[in-house]
Amino acid sequence: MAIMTIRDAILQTLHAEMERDPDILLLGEDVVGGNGTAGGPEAIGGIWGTSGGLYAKFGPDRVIDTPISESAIVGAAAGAALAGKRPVAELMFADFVGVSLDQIWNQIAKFRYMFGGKTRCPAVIRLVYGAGMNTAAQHSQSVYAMLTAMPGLKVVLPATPADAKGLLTEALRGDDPVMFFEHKTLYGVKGEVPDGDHRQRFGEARMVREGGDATIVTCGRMVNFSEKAADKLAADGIGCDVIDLRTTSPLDEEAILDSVEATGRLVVVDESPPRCSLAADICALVATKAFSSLKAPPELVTGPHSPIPFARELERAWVPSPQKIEAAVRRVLAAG
Amino acid sequence: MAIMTIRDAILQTLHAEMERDPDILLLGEDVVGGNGTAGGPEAIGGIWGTSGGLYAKFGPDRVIDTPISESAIVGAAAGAALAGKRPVAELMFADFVGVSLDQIWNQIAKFRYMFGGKTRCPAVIRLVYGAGMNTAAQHSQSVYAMLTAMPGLKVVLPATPADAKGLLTEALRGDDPVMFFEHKTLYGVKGEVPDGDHRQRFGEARMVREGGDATIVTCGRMVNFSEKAADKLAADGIGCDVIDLRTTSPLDEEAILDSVEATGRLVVVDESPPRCSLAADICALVATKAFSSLKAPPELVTGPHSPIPFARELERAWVPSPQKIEAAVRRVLAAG
Amino acid sequence: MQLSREELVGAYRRMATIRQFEERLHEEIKTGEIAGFTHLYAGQEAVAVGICDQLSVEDMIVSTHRGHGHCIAKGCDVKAMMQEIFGRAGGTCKGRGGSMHIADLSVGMLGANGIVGGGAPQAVGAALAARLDGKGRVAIAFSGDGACNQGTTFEAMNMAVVTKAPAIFVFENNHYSEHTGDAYAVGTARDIASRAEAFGMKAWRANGCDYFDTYETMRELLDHVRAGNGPAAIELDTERFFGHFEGDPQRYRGKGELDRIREERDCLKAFRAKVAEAKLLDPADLDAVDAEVAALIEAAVVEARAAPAPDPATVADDVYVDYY
Amino acid sequence: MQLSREELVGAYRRMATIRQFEERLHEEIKTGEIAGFTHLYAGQEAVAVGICDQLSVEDMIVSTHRGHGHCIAKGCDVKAMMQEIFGRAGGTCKGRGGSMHIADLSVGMLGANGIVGGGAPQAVGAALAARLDGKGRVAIAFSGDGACNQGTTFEAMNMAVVTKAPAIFVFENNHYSEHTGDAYAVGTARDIASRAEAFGMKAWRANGCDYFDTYETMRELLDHVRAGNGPAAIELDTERFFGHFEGDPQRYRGKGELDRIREERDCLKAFRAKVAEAKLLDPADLDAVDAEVAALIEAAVVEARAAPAPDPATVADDVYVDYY
Ligand SMILES: Cc1ncc(C[n+]2csc(CCOP(=O)(O)OP(=O)(O)O)c2C)c(N)n1
Ligand SMILES: Cc1ncc(C[n+]2csc(CCOP(=O)(O)OP(=O)(O)O)c2C)c(N)n1
Ligand SMILES: [Mg+2]
Ligand SMILES: [Mg+2]
Repeated sequence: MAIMTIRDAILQTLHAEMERDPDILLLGEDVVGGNGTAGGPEAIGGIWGTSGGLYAKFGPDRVIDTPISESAIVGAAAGAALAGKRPVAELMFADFVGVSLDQIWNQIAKFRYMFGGKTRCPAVIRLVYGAGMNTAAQHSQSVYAMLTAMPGLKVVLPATPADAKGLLTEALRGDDPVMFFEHKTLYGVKGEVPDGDHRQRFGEARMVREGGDATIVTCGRMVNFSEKAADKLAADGIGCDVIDLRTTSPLDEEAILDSVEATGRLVVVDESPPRCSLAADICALVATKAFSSLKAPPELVTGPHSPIPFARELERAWVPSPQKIEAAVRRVLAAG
Repeated sequence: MAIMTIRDAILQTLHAEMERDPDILLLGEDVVGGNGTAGGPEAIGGIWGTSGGLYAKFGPDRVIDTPISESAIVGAAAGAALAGKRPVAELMFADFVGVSLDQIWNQIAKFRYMFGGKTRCPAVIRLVYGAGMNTAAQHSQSVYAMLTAMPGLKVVLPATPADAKGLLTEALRGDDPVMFFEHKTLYGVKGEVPDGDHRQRFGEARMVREGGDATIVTCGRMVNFSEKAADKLAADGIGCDVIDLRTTSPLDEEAILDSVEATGRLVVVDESPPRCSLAADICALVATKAFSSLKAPPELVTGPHSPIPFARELERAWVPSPQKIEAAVRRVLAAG
Repeated sequence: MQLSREELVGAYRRMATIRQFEERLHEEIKTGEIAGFTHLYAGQEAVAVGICDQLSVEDMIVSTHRGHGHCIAKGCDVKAMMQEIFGRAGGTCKGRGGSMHIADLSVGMLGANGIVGGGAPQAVGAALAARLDGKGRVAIAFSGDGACNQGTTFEAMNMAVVTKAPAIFVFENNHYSEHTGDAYAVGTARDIASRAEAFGMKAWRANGCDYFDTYETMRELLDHVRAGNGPAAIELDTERFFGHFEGDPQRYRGKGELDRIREERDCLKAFRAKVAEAKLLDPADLDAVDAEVAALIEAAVVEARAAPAPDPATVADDVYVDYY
Repeated sequence: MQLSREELVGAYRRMATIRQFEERLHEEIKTGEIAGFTHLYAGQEAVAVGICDQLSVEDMIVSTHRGHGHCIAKGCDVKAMMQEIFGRAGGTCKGRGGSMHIADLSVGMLGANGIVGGGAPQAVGAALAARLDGKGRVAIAFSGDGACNQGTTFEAMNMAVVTKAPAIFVFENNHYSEHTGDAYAVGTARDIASRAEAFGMKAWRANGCDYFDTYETMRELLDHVRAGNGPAAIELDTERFFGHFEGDPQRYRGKGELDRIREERDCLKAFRAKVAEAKLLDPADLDAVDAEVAALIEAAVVEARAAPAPDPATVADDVYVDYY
């Protein structure tokens, strides 16, 4: 076990897997950096620091700087995957799904089905997402609900360094397309990471803590916020089950339903506007499949139905906070 | 009152509104047709027959054939709207949101908010959507949930000729961007259309029928399927409230909650895969806001978590059917 | 011309197969048995065959909504294709894809595509994959004169140049995107090829209604790309014999246009004339090929019509390799 | 050169305002008070000002992530901009947008844009809108050498040519897209302008570090577009004096590059030298302008720092004009 950041867990996993599997190639803007400049290509390692040293080690055929052309980046990943490789494409911001959605949604996600189950498209798209850095409306979004809705994709959101390694390794060894979400505020989060081979199976939620009084279902940055809320509540003798989904597609329905069957109280925390969200999805799952266990109306803690604002005070008001989560838990406990 | 098809209701509304308001312009692929050919521009009226005669009447500056460049089509609508016009842009298939999402999601939807509430972007995007014509995975999708999730957009889905006129008129006179969904199998549906000025306010659902035993919430083509199911059930003495949402953003929460409060039974019918869907959204609304009225777990009737297949037998199995709706209603009545 | 007798007969057979496949579909669609959109390739056979005849099975192509010709030229099974278009369980894609989504990776056919411009970036990725293997394989994107205006196509050309990928952009200019002429929709000082040149790749032009011109020009191009010079483009002047989709009234055509192009721009007629003139093949040999092909197509239709539909219970299969 | 004394002083004032605005932000950002991403425009002032000086308030521009210069040149209020960048309620966008999303429709500034390539299609639409009014207005899209590779930019150029829209594509080639050089990322036989030419529009080239060259070249271009000849493009060779965003270590720069461009390619220095040489303005006049501008910027920062933050309770306002 080594202690490292999520950033380093991702970088080291890329190093290890690219060494192991010569079919892996990496594509993205500035994943090398310095190409075509006096400074020269020098593996600045992407603006997020998750590709340092790869170019030096694996060379220009496997680590490829691209122009600002996200459709072509994702489309190239699609084609490389059909051609038998394992491309990893980086979207510098998940918001750039806007300029590349077709290749994700109508191409990568649908190939296998449209082609009668006879093809594989193991492309891994890395998407840097989330609010918290005041990057405003076009650089802060949590795009996972949109992609979770799309049959054919797997959607993965590590919240710890160990899961970053385990889930990325799993993505790179699996045979389906994976949308790998990296929260920009979590890169610096440190934690223990298992040495050697470490795969985290998809569709297996992480029970962050067990409390028994209420169930908090969440993912990404909101796991930590939910823990903070749970700490506060614990001080008052209220115990929460906190479930980190790890992957939203496939979804660990069992973990959610089991917990709600025990607690009868559901709070879903989702860094996203409310409509047709993951929060709504989880709520609907519980309402349809664990209805009789519910002792109170579920609470959804999301952002408002608005774009994400720039100013610190506004962004803070937009993002679900530990305080709001805590209040929601108290409401589900007070009701019913 | 004249009897006409949805196709004609849309076409006539475009004629009437373009006559009334010189700021309206229309953009799209083949909305004129024949440009640059020996046959010459001749207002073939788009492949859906919803723009015939507009070019002849309003000329090339207001009725504009475009290259196959959906990002530029929607982006041009965005720019024209900021510049004070009322552009109507046609996406020949709603699936082409894939190649134009950024302009819808990160531009049109966000301008007003990002710019501090000081701008208007009254662009109307017409999207031809839905399964039922065996157009397979890339030409059959119901994209409304994705767009309903996006703050800043209004999402409109007429299911009758009267609503096609009323909602399109409202879209063209309002000041916000509107995603106007036209179901490809509904163009030929006939019905009465009010003469003269007819505006249908957004956020006002249509109570298609009242029955009192169970609530069916739906929209688009599924309204008709739900009515068929309700007819069958009525024969057995089971009365359904059938609610046609008309607009999913804004959403008529009151109509839904009122009905469920009376019936205690909810079935949502949604021509879409299940995850993070409109069905889940409506279910979550009811579970959080009318929990105590619910007498049974809600039922969601959607397509499966798969792309839409081509072959007749498969497409029919994919799309929610009157039979499945009927069965779902019987289940919510049997439960709880 | 260095083609052997056998190669010539093969080329003719492939072109005739496409032609008869499409002519027959044109008839079958009228019966109402075939669902969805069908875009026929007839008229453009010399392009698909003139190009694919020089590819190995390891070379890859990505196709368009008008993909039947590319599929047949690259070696997809004609009977399975027919079943697919009929929506049968035994189709190339088990009836899930239909006319617009035929793929067979085992012959290097990476997929038809219902999204105009969807394929071009994929060819760049396939080309980058090919380069990694170092076996000199190439990847080809077929695009129409309409698709050449989609942003993805431009991005792909630029990215191919930047990454020096062995990608080839084939622009089949049949002069129409749906009901709009290339004279309107393609903004350019000269032609589509010149736009590719402006991206910094070498581009060729050929008569896409002439197998031999297409073949020869493409040979030069392939030599250039296989030699490691990065991507290249070719624009082919060609004709589509039917409507955009089946059912299209084609009001955009000039008076007598269809008759004229069938008379003057038929690649099969031209092929026959050339090989006869050069005394390379006997017309009777080609008649025999026509007959063979007719039998194949007839059998394909008969089998497709009789073949079982997909089982509705399988509707949600084949989405993932595994989903847990 | 037919510019009046007053015009010259105005041009210098606008360029100096941009420069001092950016130099000051560079300092303020170090204090940690300014949140988010800030991309500074310093070095490129001659482009924004040389172009916008010839536009009326009715002409429209769409800008980029590096938009401060375009905003100031087009007439946005400097103090409101400063408040916006500081995230204050009194900012141009009430603190909702920040550096990357400043817009002021009242002066024809249709918006900065965080999406690279997002603006180009919008300029085409604005140009089509302008044409409808028949007043000879134009719409301009500013794009970088990085943005010129985004599919939207290509689509926009093609659509502008096809629709003959009075749209102008301004390519500010500062030779970097983030940390990558144009020599790598822009695939082209010649330059960015030549790609625009291949789309069938006339394109110009100018020295974007020289106000006068930019101005004169743009005048020709504007005459061409206002005369109804459809769209046009211009590529400007320019320099960015700071990093891509504040905080960028700029390891891609050559040794001494920053010193050299500040010495040899500073548009303000060049402007001063030219007007002095031609005896059009006195250095003292320009010093006075510098002092005025310094006072303005100081006041803007002082006010912004003291200004109230937005009320968190308003977070979900301003999404719709009305929502029912
Ligand atoms: C992104 C996208 N836009 C529009 C369409 C609708 N469409 C299908 S084919 C076609 C015309 C294509 O023209 P071209 O590329 O010249 O190919 P051709 O049909 O001539 O073979 C259009 C507009 C589509 N399928 N995808
Ligand atoms: C669609 C999209 N892709 C990537 C980015 C990240 N990004 C922001 S600025 C930039 C470089 C832009 O380069 P250029 O167009 O030359 O403008 P400059 O920064 O030089 O002014 C990149 C890659 C983005 N904002 N939007
Ligand atoms: Mg064509
Ligand atoms: Mg640049």
